[in-house]
Amino acid sequence: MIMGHFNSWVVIILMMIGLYIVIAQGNLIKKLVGLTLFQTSVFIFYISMANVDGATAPILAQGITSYSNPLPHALILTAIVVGIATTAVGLALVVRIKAAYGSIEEDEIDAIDKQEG
Amino acid sequence: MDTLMNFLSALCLLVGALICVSGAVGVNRFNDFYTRMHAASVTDTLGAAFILIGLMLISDQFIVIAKLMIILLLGLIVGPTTSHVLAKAALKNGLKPNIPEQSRNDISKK
Amino acid sequence: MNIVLLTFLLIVAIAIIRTRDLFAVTMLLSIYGLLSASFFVTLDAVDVAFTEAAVGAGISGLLMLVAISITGRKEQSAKRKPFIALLVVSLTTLLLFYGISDMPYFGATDAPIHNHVAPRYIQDSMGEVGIPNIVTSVLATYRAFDTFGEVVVIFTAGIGVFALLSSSNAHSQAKNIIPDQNSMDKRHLVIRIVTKILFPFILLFALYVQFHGDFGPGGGFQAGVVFAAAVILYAMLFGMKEATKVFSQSLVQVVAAIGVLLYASVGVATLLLGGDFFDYNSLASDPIAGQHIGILVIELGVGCTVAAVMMIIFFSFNDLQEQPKADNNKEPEL
Amino acid sequence: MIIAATLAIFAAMALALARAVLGPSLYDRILAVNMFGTKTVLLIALLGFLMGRPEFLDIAIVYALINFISVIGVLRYSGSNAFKHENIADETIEQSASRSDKWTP
Repeated sequence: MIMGHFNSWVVIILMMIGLYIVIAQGNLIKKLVGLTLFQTSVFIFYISMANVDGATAPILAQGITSYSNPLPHALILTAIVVGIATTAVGLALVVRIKAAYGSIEEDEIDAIDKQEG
Repeated sequence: MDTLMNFLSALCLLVGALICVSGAVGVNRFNDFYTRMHAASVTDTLGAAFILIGLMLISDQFIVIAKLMIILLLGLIVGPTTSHVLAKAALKNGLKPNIPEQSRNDISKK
Repeated sequence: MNIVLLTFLLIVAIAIIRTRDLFAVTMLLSIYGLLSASFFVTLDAVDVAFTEAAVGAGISGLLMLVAISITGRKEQSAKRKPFIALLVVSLTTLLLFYGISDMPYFGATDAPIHNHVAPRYIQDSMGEVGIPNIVTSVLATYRAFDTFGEVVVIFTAGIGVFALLSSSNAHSQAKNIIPDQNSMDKRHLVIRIVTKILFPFILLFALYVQFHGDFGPGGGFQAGVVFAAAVILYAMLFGMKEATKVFSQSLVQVVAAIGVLLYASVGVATLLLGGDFFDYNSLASDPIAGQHIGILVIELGVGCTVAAVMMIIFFSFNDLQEQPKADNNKEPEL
Repeated sequence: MIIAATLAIFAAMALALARAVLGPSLYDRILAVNMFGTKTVLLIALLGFLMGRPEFLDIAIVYALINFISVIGVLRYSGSNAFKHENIADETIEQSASRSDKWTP
């Protein structure tokens, strides 16, 4: 009973840690790290759902009848690579913000914006 | 023959596991970066070699043995190299070794 | 076993919150990637573990490091209204805990997800597609259109990074002032020789992963990342100048576009041959042979695009990182 | 015996993790990551045998390669001047460095 949902609990806690970092911490790179944590927790959730008791990896071989569900694997495989590509876009934006404002702290950027506008 | 192989492999796995754990304990208990690094790098390579050899002894497919061999070779090449570069970079960027008073005097006498 | 790994993951995540040094955060993130990849292995998702190993532990940490070396390492210790954040987070946590309480248990064989399309994939894919790795056949055949979308997203992200970073002001200055001092120079003799020995084997291994994806874990996505990682290693050690002799920016950009076009052209070819979009059966007289050709070509397209985009991203960041070195002393916060 | 080895690897991983979280200097963390990577390679190899399908060792090879690449990358960018050691405030090594600055290698 407890063990049955252990994976989901950990996933939720990881996801909330990511969310907390994104909301509460001002550094933009730290926020991106939080997003990565969030994203990985979703991957873990999908892969946990795909698991079947007593099954093995979904690569056909002789003498094996029970396989894990291959569909989430295919989805998450592409999502990981897309995730790194979008994280790279985020990092590029951070670098440009640093060039424009001289800072990557949210508070300081806000302050500079207020001064100008 | 089979039981001998199993016994040898178990022995290798056990020795490798012991070496790995002792290295990890060393990394936590030594008090200076360079001694910690010596604990980690030496045991990493040796322990990995033992465990991989232990696995090779019980596997029966050629392809598995070949892949384990590749991992072993990679470990033997890469492990010492990274340790070397790590120590060099640490020294170059100004991390001083923590040497007790007495032995430092010994060194400076020589 | 996966409980141990999940506990490790939790410890690392909590440590990430508490650490202020961004460099340490990156190190922890790299450990986090390694851990989640081992977790995927224990849950039988070997293909996913392969990708996460190459991406999560390698490339993503590297990109973060380059970005940090441009923007500065220390995080300001500003405590910003953590109570509101805590409130939001705990509310969401409660809702989510309530939400999962009637999910099927972990590993249950009768969960709804295992009764919909999965049995068909597992039972019929050998007869319909003819390759043992079901993940590859789902990725490349059953959900080919979906994967095409993903490849286009990756390509667009590559263009986005290039557009954001290449036009910056810092980039145009100081182009010819700095010599190639930033690459590890002559003093790192050992590592340069080891890299020279390993480099061809890594490329060979990437090709093996690319073409072995039908039979074991692997495929275009993983191979692309491994290939790009090899080139990035070379660029880091021998400098951008050496690396761009072979993989020049323009060549890499063309290859990225060619990858997407190759993928799309397979779809168009199937249309012209009288099938549906991405219906590989029409590519050859024998449906299985047609499937094989189709999967081979689109995996090649995926591999080209992913490798090229990863290189574009890294080269763009690296260019920027090498430029501001000359006037770096002005920056106060370091 | 494979199970015993796996448990030992888990223990070693936990200790390496402790070093990565505590590790006073930057290089301690790099060391911990490197060690963690080696342990992960071994863990994957052992898990393959434990689950009865040892043909998936490709993943372990990728790990070994990527681990090398990422450590080299870390060192490459830690060599750039944003990461010079003396800028770090939270060092316990620093205190000992002040004692040992007469000694030069």
